[in-house]
Amino acid sequence: MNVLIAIAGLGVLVLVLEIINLRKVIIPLSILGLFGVLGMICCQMGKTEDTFNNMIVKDSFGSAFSILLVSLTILLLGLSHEFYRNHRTKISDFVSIKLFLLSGCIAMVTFGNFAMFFLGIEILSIALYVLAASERLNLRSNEAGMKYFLLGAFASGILLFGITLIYGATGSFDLETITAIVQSGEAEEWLNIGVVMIAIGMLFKIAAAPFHFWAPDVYEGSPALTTALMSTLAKVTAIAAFFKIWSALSYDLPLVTICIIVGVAMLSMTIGNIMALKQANVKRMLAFSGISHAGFMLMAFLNTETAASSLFYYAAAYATAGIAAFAVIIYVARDKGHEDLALFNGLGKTHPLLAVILTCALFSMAGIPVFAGFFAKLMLFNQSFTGGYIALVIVAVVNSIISVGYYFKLIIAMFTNESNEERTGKPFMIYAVAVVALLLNLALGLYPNITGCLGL
Amino acid sequence: MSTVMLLFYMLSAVTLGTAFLAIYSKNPIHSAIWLVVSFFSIAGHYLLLNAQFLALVHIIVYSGAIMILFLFTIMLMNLNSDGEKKKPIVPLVLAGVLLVVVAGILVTIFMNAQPESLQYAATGKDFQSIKVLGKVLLDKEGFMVPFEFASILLLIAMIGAVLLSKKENTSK
Amino acid sequence: MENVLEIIGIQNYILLSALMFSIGIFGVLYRRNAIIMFMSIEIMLNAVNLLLVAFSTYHQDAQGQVFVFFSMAVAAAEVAVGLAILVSIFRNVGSIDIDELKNLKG
Amino acid sequence: MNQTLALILIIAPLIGFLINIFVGKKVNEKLSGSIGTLAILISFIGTIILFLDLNSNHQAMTVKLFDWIGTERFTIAFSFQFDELSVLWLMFVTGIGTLIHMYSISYMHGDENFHKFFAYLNLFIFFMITLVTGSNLLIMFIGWEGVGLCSYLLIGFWHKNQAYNDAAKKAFIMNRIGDLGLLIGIFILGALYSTVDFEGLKTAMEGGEGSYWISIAAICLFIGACGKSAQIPLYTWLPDAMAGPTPVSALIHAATMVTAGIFMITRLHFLFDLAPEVQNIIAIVGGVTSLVAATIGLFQNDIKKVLAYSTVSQLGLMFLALGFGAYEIAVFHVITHAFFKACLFLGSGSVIHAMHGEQDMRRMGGLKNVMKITYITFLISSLAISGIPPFSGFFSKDEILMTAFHNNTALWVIGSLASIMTAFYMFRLLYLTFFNKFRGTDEQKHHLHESPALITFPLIILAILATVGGLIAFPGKSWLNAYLAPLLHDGPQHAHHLGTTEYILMAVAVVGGLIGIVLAYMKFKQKNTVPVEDDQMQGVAKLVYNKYYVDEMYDATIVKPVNVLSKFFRDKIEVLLSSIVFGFASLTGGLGTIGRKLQNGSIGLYLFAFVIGICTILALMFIAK
Amino acid sequence: MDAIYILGILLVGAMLTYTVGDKWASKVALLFSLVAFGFTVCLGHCLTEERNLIWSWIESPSIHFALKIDGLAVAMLLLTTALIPLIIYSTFGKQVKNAKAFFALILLMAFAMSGTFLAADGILYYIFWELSLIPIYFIALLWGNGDLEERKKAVIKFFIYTFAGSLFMLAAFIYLYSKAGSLLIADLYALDLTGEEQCWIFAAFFLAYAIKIPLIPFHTWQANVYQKAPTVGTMLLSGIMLKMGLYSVIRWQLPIAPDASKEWMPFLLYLGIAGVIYGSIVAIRQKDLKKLLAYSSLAHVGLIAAGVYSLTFDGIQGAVLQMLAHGLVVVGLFFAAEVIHRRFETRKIDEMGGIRQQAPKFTSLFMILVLASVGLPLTFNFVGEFTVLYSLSQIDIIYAVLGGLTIILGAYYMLKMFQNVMLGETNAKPFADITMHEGVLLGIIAGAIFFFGLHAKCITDFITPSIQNILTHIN
Repeated sequence: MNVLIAIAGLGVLVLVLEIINLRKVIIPLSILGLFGVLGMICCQMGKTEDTFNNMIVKDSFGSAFSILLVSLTILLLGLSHEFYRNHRTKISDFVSIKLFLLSGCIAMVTFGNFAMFFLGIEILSIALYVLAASERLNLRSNEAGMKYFLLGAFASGILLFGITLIYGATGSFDLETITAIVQSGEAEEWLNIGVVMIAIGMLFKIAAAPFHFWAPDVYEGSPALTTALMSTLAKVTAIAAFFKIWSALSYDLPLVTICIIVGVAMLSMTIGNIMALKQANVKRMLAFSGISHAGFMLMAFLNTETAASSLFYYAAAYATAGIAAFAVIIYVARDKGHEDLALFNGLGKTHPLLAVILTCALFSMAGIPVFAGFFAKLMLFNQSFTGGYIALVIVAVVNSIISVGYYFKLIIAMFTNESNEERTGKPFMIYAVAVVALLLNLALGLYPNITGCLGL
Repeated sequence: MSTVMLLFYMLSAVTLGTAFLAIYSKNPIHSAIWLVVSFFSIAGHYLLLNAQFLALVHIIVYSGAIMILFLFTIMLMNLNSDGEKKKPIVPLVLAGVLLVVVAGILVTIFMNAQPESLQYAATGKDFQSIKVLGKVLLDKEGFMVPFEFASILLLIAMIGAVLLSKKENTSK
Repeated sequence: MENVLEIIGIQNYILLSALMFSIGIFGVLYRRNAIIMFMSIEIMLNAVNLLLVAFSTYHQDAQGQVFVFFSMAVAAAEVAVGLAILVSIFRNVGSIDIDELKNLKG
Repeated sequence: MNQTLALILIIAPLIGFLINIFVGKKVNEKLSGSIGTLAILISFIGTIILFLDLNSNHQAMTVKLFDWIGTERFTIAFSFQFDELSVLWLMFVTGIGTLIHMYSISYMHGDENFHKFFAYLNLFIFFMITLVTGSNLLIMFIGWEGVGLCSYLLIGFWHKNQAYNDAAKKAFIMNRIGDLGLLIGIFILGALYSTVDFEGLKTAMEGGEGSYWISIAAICLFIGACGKSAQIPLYTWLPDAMAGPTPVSALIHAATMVTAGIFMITRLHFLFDLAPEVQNIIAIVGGVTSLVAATIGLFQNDIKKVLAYSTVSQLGLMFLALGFGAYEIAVFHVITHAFFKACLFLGSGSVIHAMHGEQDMRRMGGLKNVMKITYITFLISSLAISGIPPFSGFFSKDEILMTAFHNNTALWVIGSLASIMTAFYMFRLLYLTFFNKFRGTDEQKHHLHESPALITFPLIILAILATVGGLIAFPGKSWLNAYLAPLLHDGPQHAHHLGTTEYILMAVAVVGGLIGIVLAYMKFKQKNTVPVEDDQMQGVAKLVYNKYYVDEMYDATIVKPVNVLSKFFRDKIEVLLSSIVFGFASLTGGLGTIGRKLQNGSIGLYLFAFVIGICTILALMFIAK
Repeated sequence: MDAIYILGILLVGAMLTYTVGDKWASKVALLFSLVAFGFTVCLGHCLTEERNLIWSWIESPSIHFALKIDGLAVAMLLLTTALIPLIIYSTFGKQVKNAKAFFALILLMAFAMSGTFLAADGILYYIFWELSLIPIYFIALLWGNGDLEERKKAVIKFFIYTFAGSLFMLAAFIYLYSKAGSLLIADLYALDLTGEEQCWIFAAFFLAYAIKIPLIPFHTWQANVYQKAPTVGTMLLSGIMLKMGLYSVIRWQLPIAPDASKEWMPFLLYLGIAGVIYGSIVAIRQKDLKKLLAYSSLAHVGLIAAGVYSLTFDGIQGAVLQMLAHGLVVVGLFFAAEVIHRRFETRKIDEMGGIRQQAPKFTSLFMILVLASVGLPLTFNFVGEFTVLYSLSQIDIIYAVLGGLTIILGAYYMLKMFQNVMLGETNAKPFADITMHEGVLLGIIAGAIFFFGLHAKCITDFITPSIQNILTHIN
């Protein structure tokens, strides 16, 4: 609860700072503030506090994901200064939206009541609609915003329908109560329909096939930082919230659910990877890669009792790698108006460090050891094997192979092609964020026990 | 058939009919007006269910605020029926088929999912007076946190709307 | 006043709501005018609201109606942002036909 | 003391090789050649000492250095064995080796790679010693392959000429075919007896029964022998090997290396004794080879080619003897053949030297007057090879034919025919080269001269040996048989009682040889016929001159198909395999392209997909239960 | 002297090499690789019995940092650390662009490969296995030669192909983990799998190894990558990396799925031998020297694989010997190709010739390598080849006969190549005889070939216990 207040307060503070003309301190202060929040979460782990009618629950799952989300936001804010250097007047809006968005995310991973979940996801969505469309003179940005909005609102309707049905079946919005009713088997039959509808809504949010169509277009059209945010923060939040709901409510689903989850996972991986192969726009490519990663993460849903830590680990690995990659992309594509592969030509010669960072990030996404992405996949595969989903693992393995194809296309472009772009300036923050994100990723890779430390 | 049922069926017919017309009308302004009618009929449902406060709020928010926003936008853009191109037949057919399919599926699964006992136990408890609603909404043991949280939602919508429409001062 | 649900039955409300929801979906699929699509989404949300109220009565519980407030707030916020996006598109493209928006693809 | 001596005699040529290869270039020819010759001479002297020792007390000696290869069931030691057979072989290997080294000093004079020539020759001797003295099959195999290598190096010694290189390559590869057989034979023996030591094998096999696997092993080993000793079907490399300098032909391709097959079979006589059907094969192959080679020899015009086919033919005779289990007779012929064939080759070398590299007999003639010593030694050797008493060839060849007669008349006829032809073509060669008028260019004529002493001295020595060499196994009182008895005692005794039949056979052989000589005399001395040029040849002559087109046949049936196959694999199969792999990539890529068309940017389509997805999931979950 | 130090030295060496800058990179790299070699020699010298080092790394899933130090591993380690200095040394006297990265990558690769040979935990092993792929990928891509587009294609094919194979191995490991609850090699050996499980595990491993080794028909990446990669990369690939696959078969595949191995043995033997024949025949008509050597490599590893899959003591021992020998020789041969390339600026065999006349020293050394490659007795290769063929003949003589064709075909294509490259009329282009660096390198290799050709026993004695140990697990 305190965390939410702190973050929302920070957002308001940012708006106030703009009013009193302290624009320069907005980003440093909000980063500092978020570090404070991070400290707060860590300090409060294990302590109890007022839950306000069980609206916000404190559990290890929520804390772990909160830490991850706040850290990601810190990194994203670190990129903001450079990214919005031509939009100084709007910086407070951007920063405060991001902070509010973070509060929505935190609400989503720590909710105890569907009202909080619904508001959280709407905050997240609306903030994203705004951010996606935030380059108001850029038609691509507008289009991205519009597409995201239309499909997102549609998905929200379905989600809401699902929540309503659950309410109808159980008479409560409280997750614990609902879980208790579900486990006691007293719920009405609408419950499962509701759960499925929520699942569909969440599948949309994590961009799993066949609800993934928005992702590439939106990722491509949105400003790069927003894309980074969507593919890391938003995706992690959505998958975490989805998992939370799923693990609470999926006791009573028919057996075919497993087939559907497996099918969606396979479809997402395959579509994501195959489509990514032929992309020329890096953001779009990463969007498809994100779709396939969503498919991988869905593997965790087959085994909800034990998969929380794997999911967290996967999400963390994916997000840190994603931020590192996007930091480089933001630098490379700034002021270019597009993110074509050709922009990356010769990066290995002109900016070796950035090229290496991007390479490592892509390695992590491809699941090459010693980066965290490898262990993440390892854990998921391991659980799927234990659960007996061998076909899924095989499809996942085949997909990992395909994914190498497009990741390496980018790597090759960086290291072999001749540079045709002039780039000046080596913005410190971008380097810092990229390096930190990558180091986090590596640390996760070399010390995968981290999930245990967070109590997962 | 009792009066209530009759009322329910009439209201339902109006709701569905106007909703359909709102979608089907070529002229956006007509659509908006049909939608207003639909909202009013929903408010009628609320009243039928004895949720007076909600009915009122519904009319204020939807018909009063949201629809005005719609109309305002439509007029701002000066859209009329000519604005939309002649619709090709294929999407209509496809959409129609999907309408049937979706409705069919939803109806089927809800028919299948009928609770065994449709016994509705009216306890006579007051659960939807303004007083009770206020308690549930604003009490610390109620929905206070989401209520406050909704303010962030509205704040973000506001900032967003401003951000999207504000002309930028390019000079730093 | 007696509770009308005893007469009407929750099933009817569910079906009404489902049908209305379907009409909303139909609208979204059928129309290419963004504003009408917004309206369709509003219809979907309203269908759900109606269902919430019905369930609220069914359970004799105020939470459902309280949730409708949140739903309305969300709808309002969505519409505000959506229309803002729409306006900026209209300014750039001069149309709100979503078939005009096909720059991002592949 | 003897152990040290043995080591020295083994190592000396190797040291000679190392010195020559590393510092040979820096010192002058004389020194380089002397070092090479000296190294072999040391070996020769060592061998003589060992031989004398052995001849008196028949004490075989084994020198073990270290364990070399270990397998699960047995360990192969790096060790050498000095018994009657190996020392005997060493005698003429190092002896003739010394002479030929000496000869080469003069013959190779002025060659830019003079030092390398001696290095290679030394290396060859080293490997030959290894081959002969190896105490187990694998050590022998080292020498076996090693001499093949040296043969390769020396045939292709004039490496600028790719035809020579081809010949060298051909020799090596043909040999390798045999080597594979040998290796397989070794495997089988190793598997059967868990040892590849000659002693061990002998102990294990003596008194044993033949078996299927023993026969297979014997066949495989015989294939090895065919490769090395140029028997059908692996004989074609030997004539080509004449591309090498003549001393090489004399040393490697006449006197020593090519007899390795005979050595090996003699070494393993206990094995072959257990496989009579293989012995039959050996005899037949030997006989046929001797005849075929002899017929080809009839029509050759290159002086060295004639000698080469004659070598193949003589080797065939030796195998004929081996096939009848007459090992000591084969060994006897090996020795006499070494003498007269080395002499012949060196003599031809002397001629070629004088002719400045000309090898075509049609361009020679009348050299008798200019090259007295060469002519005389050549004549003696020719008489020896033609089996005219009292020259050495008479005794050995006669023994072989006698054995053949006692065992298989058909083969005796074949052998006799081959002998007659031998006599004919040898004297054809002699007459064409040394008699009548000189047919070369004026310039050649101007430079004609007798070769220097370093060349003639070995010729004389060898001619003497070719004359008297037959005495070592004089019929009825064979020293050789006695010498080899401890080794071969279990084999059948082939010391023929000299009865009437034997004398008649002897007479037949001699008459046959004389007929050949007379025919040659009539045709080439009296009528002064000169063989026609290559392009005018017709009919049988052309067929035989072209060696029955065996090379071409091999080329068409083996080399060409392999090459075509290689090309096919390279251009088709590789591409196909590659395209299968790339096919997956193209497939996924193609799917990606199709998928991109599907993702057409239309929100309507996305929504349709969305709704269809919802419908599918709901239907699957709640309707299609 | 613990193996972990060797890994440490190589890793630290890689980092230091990168930091010291282009000028000193090669020297620092050489120094570190030599130190690593020295340590390995000490390790081998002190090795009396098999040792296991196990540290816990990840608790869930339970993964250990476990190393197994036995004769076999140390032999392979020795090969690695011995070849790495040679490979680094081979670049001396030649400008390398961006040298610090280049040499750092070489050491990194050495680190990964050493780790692969030592690792005794499935995942750790897999990590090293994958890790070794990355440096070679960059080495081939960035420092390679030939047309860039084709190179990219070849290299990426190589990467994806090998990666694909190894992912199936990973899947197999995960499956094993779900069975055994640990991936320590001892636990995996002790695992009692059903026949069907073994078949699947075996197949998954096989895919990884068949691509890496490579066995036909999984070899299509090989020739192209060998051709496109810089010589150093080719040496690393052919000298050491191929052996990773073969080693892994001995260490992991056979003992974990022994019944499946036995069941598939004839098929695998034929496959290996088919590789021998196919590789040899394709090599005959190659126009590119490096490609020819690549196919010769294919043929040789086919024979080695046949030895390994023969499941006999002799076969495995011979295979190990042959691995070491082939590693040495192939490095030498590729270096010889590089020497020619430095002077002629071509790899086309047609455009060579007449080198012997101008460069007798080089010719002699090259000849030795060629002869070793065709397995002439007294060379190291012969020992291995003999033992392998012998083991094949124990199973069925037909294997030995077919496998033995390598003796003939190998001689054919190698001598043909030698003839076309080195002999003949003097080439119009000048060919300076080898420099000191080149001579020393080739000399060392030639010396090693002969030394071990005579004293292979010292290696066999060394590896025998570990092979016997593995064989007891197989049977």
